[in-house]
Amino acid sequence: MAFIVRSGERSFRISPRLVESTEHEDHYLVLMDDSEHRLSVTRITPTHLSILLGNKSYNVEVERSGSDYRVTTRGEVFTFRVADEFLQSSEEASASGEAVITAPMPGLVVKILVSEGDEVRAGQGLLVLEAMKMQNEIPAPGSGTVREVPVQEGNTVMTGDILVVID
Amino acid sequence: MAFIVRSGERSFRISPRLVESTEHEDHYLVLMDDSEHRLSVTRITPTHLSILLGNKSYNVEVERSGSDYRVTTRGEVFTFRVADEFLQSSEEASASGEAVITAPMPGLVVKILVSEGDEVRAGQGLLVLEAMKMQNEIPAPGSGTVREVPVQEGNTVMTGDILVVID
Amino acid sequence: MNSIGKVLVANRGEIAIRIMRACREMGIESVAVYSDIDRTSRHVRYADEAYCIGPAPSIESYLRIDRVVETALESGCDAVHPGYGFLAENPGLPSACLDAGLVFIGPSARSMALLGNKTQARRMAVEAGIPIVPGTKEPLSDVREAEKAVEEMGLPVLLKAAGGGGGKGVRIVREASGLRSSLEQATAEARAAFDNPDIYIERYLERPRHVEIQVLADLHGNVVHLAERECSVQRRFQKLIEEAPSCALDGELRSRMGEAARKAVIASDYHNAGTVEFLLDSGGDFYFCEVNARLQVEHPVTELITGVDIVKEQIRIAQGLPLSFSQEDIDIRGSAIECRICAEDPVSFLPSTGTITELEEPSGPGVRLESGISEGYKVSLYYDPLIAKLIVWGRDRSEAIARMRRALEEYRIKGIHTTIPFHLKAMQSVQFVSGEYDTGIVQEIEHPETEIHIEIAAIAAAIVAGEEMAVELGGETEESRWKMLGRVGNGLHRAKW
Amino acid sequence: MNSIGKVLVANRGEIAIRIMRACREMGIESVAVYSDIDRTSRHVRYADEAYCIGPAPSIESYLRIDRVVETALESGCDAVHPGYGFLAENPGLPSACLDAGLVFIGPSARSMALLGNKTQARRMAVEAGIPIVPGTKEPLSDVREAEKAVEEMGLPVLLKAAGGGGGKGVRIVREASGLRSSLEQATAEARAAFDNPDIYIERYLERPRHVEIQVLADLHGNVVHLAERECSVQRRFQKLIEEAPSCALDGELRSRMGEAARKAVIASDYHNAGTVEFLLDSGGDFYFCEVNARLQVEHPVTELITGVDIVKEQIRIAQGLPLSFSQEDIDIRGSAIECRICAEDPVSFLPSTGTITELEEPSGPGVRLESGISEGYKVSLYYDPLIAKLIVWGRDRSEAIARMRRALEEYRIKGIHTTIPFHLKAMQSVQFVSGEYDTGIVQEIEHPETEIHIEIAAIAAAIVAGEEMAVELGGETEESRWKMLGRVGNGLHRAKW
Repeated sequence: MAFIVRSGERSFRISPRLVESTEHEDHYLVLMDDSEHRLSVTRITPTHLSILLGNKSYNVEVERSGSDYRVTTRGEVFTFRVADEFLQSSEEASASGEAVITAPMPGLVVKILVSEGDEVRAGQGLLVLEAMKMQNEIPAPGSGTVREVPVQEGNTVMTGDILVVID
Repeated sequence: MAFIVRSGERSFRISPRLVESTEHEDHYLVLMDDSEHRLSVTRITPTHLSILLGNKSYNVEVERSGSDYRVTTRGEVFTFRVADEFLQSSEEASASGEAVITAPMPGLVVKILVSEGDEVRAGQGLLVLEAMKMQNEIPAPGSGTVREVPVQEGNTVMTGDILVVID
Repeated sequence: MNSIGKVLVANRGEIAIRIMRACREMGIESVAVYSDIDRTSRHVRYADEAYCIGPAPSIESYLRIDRVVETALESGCDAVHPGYGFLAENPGLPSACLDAGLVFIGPSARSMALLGNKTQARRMAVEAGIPIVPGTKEPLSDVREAEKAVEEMGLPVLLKAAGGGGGKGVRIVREASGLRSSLEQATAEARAAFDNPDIYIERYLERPRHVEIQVLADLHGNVVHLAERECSVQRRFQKLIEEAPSCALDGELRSRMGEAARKAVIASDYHNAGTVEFLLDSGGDFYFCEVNARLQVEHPVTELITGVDIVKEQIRIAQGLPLSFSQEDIDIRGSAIECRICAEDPVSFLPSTGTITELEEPSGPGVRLESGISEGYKVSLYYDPLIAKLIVWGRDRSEAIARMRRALEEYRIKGIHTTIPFHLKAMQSVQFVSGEYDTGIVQEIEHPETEIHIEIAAIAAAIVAGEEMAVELGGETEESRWKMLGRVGNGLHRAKW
Repeated sequence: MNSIGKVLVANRGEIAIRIMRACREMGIESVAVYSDIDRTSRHVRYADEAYCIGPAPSIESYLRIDRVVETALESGCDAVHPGYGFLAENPGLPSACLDAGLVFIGPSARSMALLGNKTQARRMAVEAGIPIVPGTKEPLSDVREAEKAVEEMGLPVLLKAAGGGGGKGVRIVREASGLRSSLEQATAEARAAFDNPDIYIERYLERPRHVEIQVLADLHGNVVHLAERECSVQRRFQKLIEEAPSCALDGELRSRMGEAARKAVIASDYHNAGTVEFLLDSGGDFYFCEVNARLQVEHPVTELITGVDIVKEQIRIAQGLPLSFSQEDIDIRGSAIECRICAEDPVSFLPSTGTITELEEPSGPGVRLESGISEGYKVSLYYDPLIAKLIVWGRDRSEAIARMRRALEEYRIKGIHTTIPFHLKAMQSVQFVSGEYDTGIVQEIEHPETEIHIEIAAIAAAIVAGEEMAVELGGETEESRWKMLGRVGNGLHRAKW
C-alpha cells in the first residue's frame, strides 16, 4: 500500500512494508519516492516512536488530528495530510478556488471589520478575535470580495469554524 | 459499604460515601473509625489523585498489586490490605502460624544454606538470591524448624515465590 | 519583625509553584487559591492548602481582592504573595492587606500606585535626573489628543497602557490612519487586563535594546542591584527570550545603569524586589521606561548568575529582615538564558489549547525548568499562554546557547502547540548567536526545514497511517487504542503498559 | 591535537545520557551501543546513532570490548567514552582503542592497570608518601591466607575486590566464623562484576568518613583538584548520598588532602578525570584507599559548586587541549547534595523491577536531575538499580538540604519502588542535617510514619477499592481501565485523556 504524504509544497510517495517483528522492535522496508530504506521502529508511548533509520536514531512524535498527522522530530514540527494513493486523486478534483478563513484558535469574536460584498486586499484586517486575553486581528490571506461572514460580534468560535469566505 | 484497611499493626475502618459529583471533582463523606471527614477528590492520571481534606491539599498515588494497595503521599509509602468488612473476618480465621518466606524480588537462587528439618534462629541466612548483580542473603524472620525448601540452586524465582517455610 | 509562617499565593501556574517552592524550602506553609476549572491544576496540588475563590474568568476569581483577603484570613495566613500578572500591580491588594493586618510581599500601595501609573513614573524619573523617552505625561483623553501628540512627536509612536505591563494594551502606530483603531484595541485590552483603560503615548524608538535592572530594597534603606537582563527578543511587546548578562553592557555601563536603577527605587520610596526597565540605543544611551513593581517572569536568569534566590529575598524583606548581602557581595558567574514556553503556534504565535497528554522534560547539567503543567493538565483560553520557562546556565554565553538548544530538543510536550520550535530556530540563528540583536530580531529569524527531519517525519506519518488503516479495517475503534497498546502485536511495536 | 567529532558511549542509563548531552553541547555526534532489551531505552533514543551489540546479559553486550571497538570503527567514531561501571576500569578497552586508532576518553591503559589493581595502587601510595589503611599488599590466594591476615590485623576486616569498585565484591567480616562464606560471596560478585575474582583484605576502620578528591590532569602536566566530595552515606558499601563540600573539611585540610590527591595522580602518571578516595577518621587523619580511574557517579556535586563541566573537560583533555583553568581559578560556591535514586525497596534496599507507568520529575531553582528513565521504560534485573540521580545546589548547606527535601517530595515515579522515601527521611534526620555523620549513618536513620499521611493514604485506598469494586460488579475488566478513564462518570472523577 502506498501513501501520498503532503506538507505545504512538499509531497512524498511512501510505501511502508513490515518485514519482521521481534519482541523489541518492528523492521520496516520503506520505499520513499525512488529510494528504499530499512527502519527499526518501536513505540515508547502511544504517540512516541523511536526510529532507527539504518543506525541513525530519531525520536518522532506522531499525533493525529482528523486527517492531519502532526509530526515532531528534534523540535521541528510538520503537519502532513496522508492519503491512500487512489483516494488522493479524487480529493484533488474537488478542491475549489475560494478562500475560506477559519478560526485558528477558539475565541470570542469581538469585532467584525468587513461586510459581505466588501473588496479586501491581502493583509487587511477582517475581524478581531479575543483569545487568552489578547485581541488578535485576523488578516485576509489574499485579495478578493467578501462573500460570506457567518459569524456575529459576541459569538464564541472553535478552531476550524468558518469566519469569512472570500471569492 | 465499609472497608477494613490494614498496614502492619495499624488498622482503620473506613466507609467512603460519594455525596456529589461535579465537572471538576467528586465530594466524599468519609467515616473513618469514629470521625467524619469531607473530601474533594479528583484524578490527575489513572493512579494519581488530588485530595482536599477540608482545604488541606494532598497528592496521593494509589497502585494496586493483587489485593494490596500501595499508596504514596509526600514521599511516604504505605502498603494496605483492603478488605470488605464481612470478608475480613473469614480471612482472619484462615491465617495459620507458620512463617512463609517468599522472594522479595525476582532473581536467581545461587546458594541454599539450610535443609528441611534444620533448626534456624532469627537472622540466620537461609539462602542467597542474586539480583541486579548483587548477592543477597535472605535471613530467617524468626526462629523455628525448616519444614520445606521448594526451590533448588540455579532456580529463577519471581517476586512472591515461596523460598522456605519455617514452622 | 513580621514573622511569616503561612503565605497565600494569589496566582496560578508556574509562578504560583515557584513561590510555593520557596515557601516550602523556608519551612513556610503555602495556601493556593483557584478558580473552579483549576481544581486539577498543579498549583492546587502543590500547596499545603487550597481554596476555590470563583469561576474560570479571572475577573470573578484571581482578580477578586476581596476573596483573596478573606481567604488569607480564613486560612490563618500572615502574608500574601501576588506573583506577576493578575493583582501584582494593583495597589488595592497591598492596601486591603494592610487593612486586614496581613503582610503584603511586595512594595507599599503608595509606591506601587506611583509606579503603576506610567505617566507619574515618568515624571518621577525626570525629577530624579534619569533620562526618559519623549512622550505624553498624562493619559490620553481621546483620539484627538493622540493625534495632537503624533503631530508634535512624529511617527512612529507607541501606545501603552498606563495601568500595567506584560505587553497588554500596547500598540505601535506607523501610519496616522491606524491611530484610531489601534487606540481602541489598546484601550479594550488595557481595560480587560488591568481594569484601567488609560493609554499614554511615547515616541517609538526603532529597534532599541530592551535592558532591565533587577533591584532589591529592604526596609532598612539598603538597595542592591543584581545586574541586568537583556529582554530584546520580543514579539508584539511580549518577551520571548531573556538573558543575563547582556552582550551590550560592559562593567562601566552596568554600573551606570545600576546606579540609575537604584536612584529610581530610592526616589519612589520603593522596597522589596523590583525591576527598572530601560531602552538602550545603539549609541549606548539609555532611557528609563518604567519600574515593574513586582517579581518579573524572567527573574530566574538573574538568580542563575548571582546565586541569589529572589523570591526568598522578597519574603525576608517582607519579614523586615535586612538584606544579607551588600552590592560588593554580588558577583556575576557565567551566563543564563530563559525561553518562554507558551501554548502557541510557533510560527503564527496564535494561542493553542488542549490537554497535555505526554510530557518529557529536559534536565541535566545547567538546566532549570519552571513549569505549571503536568500530564493531564488542560490548557484553556482563560489564562496566559505562558505554561513553562526553560532556563539554562553556562560558564559562558556560548555554552549557555548550546545547552539551551540541547534542552529544547529534549523537551516533549504533547497535546498542544508550543513555542519550542521557534526557540530552537532562535538558538541557531546568526542574530541571536552573535549577540548583535535588538527588538527587531523575531521578524528576522527564519524557519528552514531540515531535509532529513521532514523525510523521517513523513515516513513516520505513513507508518502510523498504515497501522491505523489496518486497525480500522479490522473493526477496532479509536476508543480501544489504549487497550490495543497493551498487546504485543504483529505490526507496529507497541508500548506495553 | 586529536580532533574528536564523534564519540561512542560504551554505557547505558543516566551516565550514557550525561555524556551524550556533553557531546551534543560541544557539537560532537554520539553513538550508542545497546543490548537487545535496551532497544526502547532512553540512551538509544538520545544518541545520534545506535548499534545493538548483543543480548541482555552484560557479559554478552556491554562488557564486549571487541564489539565496542568494532562498532566505533564501523560508525566512524574518533573516540570512546566508557562512563562508569562496565568497561570503565578495564585496561583492555584503552589498549584496544589504542590499537584501533581510537582516542580513549580516560586514562592510559597503563595507569588504569596500575590503579585498577588495588594492591599495586596501595604500594604506589606508600612510595609517594601518602598514608594508607593497613592490609594485604597482594590478592588473597585462599581462605587460609585470609585467616592468617585476620590473625595479624585483628577483626573487623574488610574484603575488597582488587578488580573494581562501586561496592561490588565487598564484605565486612566481624566474626572469624563468617570469613569463609563472605570470601566466597565477595569472590563470586567480583568475578561477575569485573571478570576478576581477586580479593584483598584490609583493616576495617569503624565509622570513618569517606571523602574523595576530584582531580583533572591534562597531557601537558597540569593537575588541578576540584575539592572534595563527602560520600559517607553508604549501605553495603554502596553510596546513597554525596555532598560537596564536606562538613568535616576546612580550607587547610582541603589543601592537604588536595595535595595528597595530586601526588597520587602524578605518581601514577595519570591523566583525564580521576578521583582519589580517602578514609578520614574523627581525629582528622586521612588514609588513601584507591584512585577511581574514571568519571564518578557523583561528579555532579562537584560541577555544581565549581561551575566546571567535568565530562566536557574529559573530552577536551582527550583531544590534547590544556586545562582552561589553574588551581587558583577554582573557587567553591555554595553547597551541593546528590541522592541516588535506585530501583529498590526504600527500607530493605532489595531490588525492584517493573515498568515506569508514570513519571513526574522535580525541577525549579537549584535542582538538577540526571535520569536514565522515561515513561514506558522497563527496569530489569540485568543492570544496576541506579535509575537516576537527583542533585541540588544551595547558597549554603541548609538551603541545599531544604531544597533536596522539596525536590524529593515532587518526584513521582510509578511502577517500581525507589529509594526516594529513604532519602526523604535522611534529609529530615538529625544526623544528616547536623553534618555530624559517618559511614554508620544509614543504620541510624529512622522511618517514622507521619500520622496524617497514613490516614490520608488509608482513605485513598478505601476510595479506590470502593470504586474498583463497583467497576468489577458492573462487569468491567481491568483491561478496559484506560478506556473507562476516557469517560466522565459518576463516582471517582477521572482523568480525561
